[in-house]
Amino acid sequence: MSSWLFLIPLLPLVAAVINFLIGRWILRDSAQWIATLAVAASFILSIPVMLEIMADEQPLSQHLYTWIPAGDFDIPVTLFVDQLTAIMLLVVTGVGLLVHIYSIGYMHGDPGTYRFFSYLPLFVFSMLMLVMANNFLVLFVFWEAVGLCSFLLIGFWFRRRSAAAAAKKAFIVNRVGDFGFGIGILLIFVTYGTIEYAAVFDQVGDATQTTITVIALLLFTGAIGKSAQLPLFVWLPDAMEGPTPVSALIHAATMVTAGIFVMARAYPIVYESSDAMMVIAIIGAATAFIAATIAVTQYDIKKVVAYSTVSQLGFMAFALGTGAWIAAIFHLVTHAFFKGLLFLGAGSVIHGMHEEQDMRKMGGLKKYMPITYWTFLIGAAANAGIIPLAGFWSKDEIILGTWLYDHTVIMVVAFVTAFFTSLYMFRAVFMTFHGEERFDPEKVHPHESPKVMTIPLIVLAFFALTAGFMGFPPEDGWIHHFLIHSFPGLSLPDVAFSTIAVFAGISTLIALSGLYIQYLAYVKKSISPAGIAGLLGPLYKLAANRWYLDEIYDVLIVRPLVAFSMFLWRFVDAQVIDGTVNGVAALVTYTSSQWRRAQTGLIANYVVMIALGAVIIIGAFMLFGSNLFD
Amino acid sequence: MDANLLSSYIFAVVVLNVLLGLMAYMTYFERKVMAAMQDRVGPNRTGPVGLLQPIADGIKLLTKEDIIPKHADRRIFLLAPLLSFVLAPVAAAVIPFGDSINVFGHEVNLYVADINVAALYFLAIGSMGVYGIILGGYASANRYSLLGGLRSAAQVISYEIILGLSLIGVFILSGSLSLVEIVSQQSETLNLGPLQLPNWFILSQPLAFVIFLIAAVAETNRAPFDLPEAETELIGGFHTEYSGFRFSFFFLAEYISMIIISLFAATIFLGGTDGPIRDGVWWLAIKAAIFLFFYIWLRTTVPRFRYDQLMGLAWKVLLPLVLINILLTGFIRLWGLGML
Amino acid sequence: MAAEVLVFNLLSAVAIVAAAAMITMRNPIHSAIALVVTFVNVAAIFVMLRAEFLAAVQIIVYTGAVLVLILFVLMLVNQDDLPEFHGAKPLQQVFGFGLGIVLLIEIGAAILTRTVVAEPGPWDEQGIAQAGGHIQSIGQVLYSGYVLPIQATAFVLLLATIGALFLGRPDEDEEPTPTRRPVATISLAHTRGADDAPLPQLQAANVKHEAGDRDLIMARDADEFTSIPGEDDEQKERSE
Amino acid sequence: MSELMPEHFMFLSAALFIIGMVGVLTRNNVLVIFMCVELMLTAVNISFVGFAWEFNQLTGQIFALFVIAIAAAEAVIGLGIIMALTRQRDTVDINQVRELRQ
Repeated sequence: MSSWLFLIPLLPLVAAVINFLIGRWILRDSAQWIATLAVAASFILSIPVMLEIMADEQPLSQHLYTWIPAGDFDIPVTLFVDQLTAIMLLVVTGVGLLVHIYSIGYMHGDPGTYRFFSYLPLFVFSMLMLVMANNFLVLFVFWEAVGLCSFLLIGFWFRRRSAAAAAKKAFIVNRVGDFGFGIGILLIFVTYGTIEYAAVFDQVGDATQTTITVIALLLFTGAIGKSAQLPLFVWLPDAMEGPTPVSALIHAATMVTAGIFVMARAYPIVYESSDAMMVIAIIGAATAFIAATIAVTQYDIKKVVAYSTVSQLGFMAFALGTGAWIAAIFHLVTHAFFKGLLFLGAGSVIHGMHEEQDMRKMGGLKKYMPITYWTFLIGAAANAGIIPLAGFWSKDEIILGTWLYDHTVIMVVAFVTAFFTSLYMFRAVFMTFHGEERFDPEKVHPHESPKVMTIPLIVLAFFALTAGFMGFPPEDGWIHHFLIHSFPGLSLPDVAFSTIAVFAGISTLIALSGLYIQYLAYVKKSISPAGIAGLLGPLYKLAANRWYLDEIYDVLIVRPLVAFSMFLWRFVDAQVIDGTVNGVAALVTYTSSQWRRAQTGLIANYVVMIALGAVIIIGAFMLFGSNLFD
Repeated sequence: MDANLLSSYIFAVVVLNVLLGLMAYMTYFERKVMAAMQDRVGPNRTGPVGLLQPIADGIKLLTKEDIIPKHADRRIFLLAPLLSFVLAPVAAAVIPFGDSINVFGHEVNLYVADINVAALYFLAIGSMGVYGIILGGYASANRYSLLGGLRSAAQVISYEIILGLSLIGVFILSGSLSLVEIVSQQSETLNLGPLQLPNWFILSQPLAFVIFLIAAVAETNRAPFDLPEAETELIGGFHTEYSGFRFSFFFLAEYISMIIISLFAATIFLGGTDGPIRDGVWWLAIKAAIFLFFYIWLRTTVPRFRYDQLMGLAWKVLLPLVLINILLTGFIRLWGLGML
Repeated sequence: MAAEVLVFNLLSAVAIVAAAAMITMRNPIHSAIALVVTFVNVAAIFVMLRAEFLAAVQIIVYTGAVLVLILFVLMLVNQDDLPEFHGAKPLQQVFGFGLGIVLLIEIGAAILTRTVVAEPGPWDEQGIAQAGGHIQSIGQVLYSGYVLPIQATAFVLLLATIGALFLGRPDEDEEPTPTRRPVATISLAHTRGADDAPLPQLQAANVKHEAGDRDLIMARDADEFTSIPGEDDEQKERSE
Repeated sequence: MSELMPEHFMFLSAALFIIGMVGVLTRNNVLVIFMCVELMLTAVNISFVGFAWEFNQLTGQIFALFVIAIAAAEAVIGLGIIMALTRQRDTVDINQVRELRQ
């Protein structure tokens, strides 16, 4: 199988290139089929890879070519698949395939379809190469490539001003993180003299503790940007300007989890530094909590799901930080399913509501779009952690991890966040599908989406229901035994069933209480959400305004930067640089106007000068010896 | 001084004198042939059947008054015909008239010199021949002569390229520039199944041969390419102002050039002294005579080219053709050597 | 061998005298002839220096083509425009000769005081004979080590040809050569057009009486007494 | 002086080169200057060929060959320029051509 590995990323790339080159004139609508078939083929090819890994427990690798041969130092492009990568392969190609199919319906009639179906497989290609890289440089290249695809897809409707701005914001904010990530890779190279995973991991211990901490934190900087952690998560909610399938694939299931994936990939480095892990845990927990509080106050259905994503990514991050590595990846996988489902469901709602995203103008949609309702409900329940859905198992394991590894404060925060999770999820469900119809029936005629959109929903719902059993029984499931090979030196904790049961009970209780509160608030109307908001006063305002993060950035970063840029432009560029250039030019003009007098225009004079020069040079040569020109 | 060098000198003297004699009777031959073609009698008063006519002509020219125009550039006016006359027979030095014969116990080579670059030498001497014409035309201080000289310069330079390039195919096949070597290669036999052919280069290079023939006519300023001296336009061209023995020098030079280029063509393309029975110098003479006849034949039948047609023919027709010929020959040669 | 030196000296002397003559001759055509003499002698020296091929090329290219072209151009140029040699700029003369003498002293000193040391190559008489002759040996060296320079040279020649064509093209603002007028005959004996109708412009001064009945009409150009129906009308229209 | 020495051709080369240079410096006629340049090139060729002869090498001859080829190209262009010049300015006096000044 390893000789066919290259086909998995290659096929989407070929599809992307074909669609990009001839999609506009020749393929038109058939572009979508090329892209979908390519991703489907990749998915099908990924299955035997997974089976082989499961059977052999040995990583596969295929050397493609040497990208940078420079003396002793060379960068090979080698595909590398171990257990972690194999799971990521299936997630990326599987969710990718479903999103492609969904997009066929969602993007129907859009004039830029060919472009969309060029960017989307390009993203799949980049993401696959990212997870299959075997060294940090190739990883970084495709890390940037997925960023580029994200930029292109967020700004897909680039004529819309907000979409263009959101794309720029995502790109720029990500660059902040990538800067640190790049420096981290440089530091790895400087420290270990190589950037290949295996070689680096073999000699992790050779470096000082401080160096390892710095490397780990720099790598995490990249993850902060890509995986939308505090303080750089501001781009992700804005990224909802892109088409909804993009949000589902890139900003929920795959790309944003790349940060988590990289941290897991760099496990031998991160694991060496307890300080770094502590920082990661704190940032992750803070992200999870803040995003969850914001999510409760949002009215845009996609924004709710987006903040939910940020919150869940925070969960994964602090799982990494606390040491629950496998739980983080487990949550990554389940999250890919149910968050992809939620986004696609939200997209279906938006599609059915004629591009309406405000939940205040929805309500009672249950009877208009039953499939969407049920699948969305399953996704929401999975996200909220209702037993026995996928989210329950993974999230519960993360919280269990905080306790197992003695992070009590984070455990408390996690429970609170889980409560908020349940709150915002069911708030979204009830506001959208239950209660009175708040839309204008004259203008809006809600309808169920076509089959091509609902089938992916059903498939994802199936996985959201069942994917959790990969990790059953907790801490001892199939996924744990499978992934443990990717984390050498890690052992599965031996947890008593009673402990698990207690945590499961608390989790379930919290989730159900959130459900009940929202049921009272939005279905029974016995609690007034506005009243509670008024009661909380400034706290509510804080959350509703997204903790004023954008405003803080504006004051702290954007305005000084603008002022500094103005200074650079008005003074440094216009005065100093232009002045220097113009001054040099003026000087040259003056000098040459003087020297011009030497140019008589008489060829005879020039010839005399040439001859004179030759005579002088030969004379000097004769006088000072032949070593003059050595 | 070694004997070989001495025999070369002696042979050179012989060749030169034979050439001069031949040249004289070449004029007779030409006039007779033209007369026959134009349904006339031709010279028939001096001597039996007019055989003494060339000698009478010679005496007449030598005894005529030598006129130098008043505004002429005297030195060059005197130099130009000499230049033509001296350079013309020099090229004969490299033409092989046979292998060697035994005279009074000495081996005497039947060629003046076998130099490695014989063909190039021939072309070099040929290219010098234009000076006599162009300088003569210039020195006469006559517009017609000057125009003739200018035409001649352009014509000769153009056709020299064609002439040289047309030979390259032969050089590629023979692998040598030495005429002796080329002749000896042509005396081999080519077996094409039952057919036995002489390995003459006219058979392997027919296109080059035709082009060479055209270029040779132009190079010697003969009809239909006799534009330097076009009587109807230039009233005689570069030699308008020449008379007496100076004119005869130009005259002689032209005929010697014809003879030598005929010998050269016979050597390069028709196997030189190679013949079906008893190889020898007579075969060369017969072949050259055929060429000379062809010259006369052309003069009597083909009208003169217009000047732009002449240049167009060289640059737009013959040059591409000859380049194609070189390309094809090169490919075939490489293929024959197994390098393709 | 002394004879060799003698021949070399003789050839050199002729070459140098001819070269000196070239720069002192008033008439550029005489200069060109002197240069031909120099070049022919140089070619002969090339033969002495085992460069027969180069000698042939020297003759064919330099004397056979380049100098003929120069003569060609010299003859096209109006003789009255040729600048005089003497008396134009004495300073220039003095400076030129002075520089020449200084350079001669310098180079002479260099030749006499220094020796060139180099590794002798394989191409002596035997080596060349082994390769099959001068042409063969030159070909071997040329096409084994200098293929790229040959290509470059060929390219330069091509560019030069194109450049010369460009330089020699007729001026664009020049009137295009008029195509042949639709006149059928040029006759000195008849007024053209209608034979019987006399042409109005015909003056008595233009007509010469010849022997017999025929009159000669003296025309300054071929179209003077020719009326071309269509064209005359056009001209009239234009003037109106 | 019993044998042909390198000094022979070196002096010949130098003499021709210097004569050519003096010609370039003293003559006014563009065409004569052009001929002088050709003479200088030939002088250099003599050196090339002479050294090739002295050291039993062929490289010198090959360089001379290239010089001749480039000289041919130069002649073509140079004469073209001179023809264009005479057509425009009706002169071949080098001192009449002062376009390079501006």
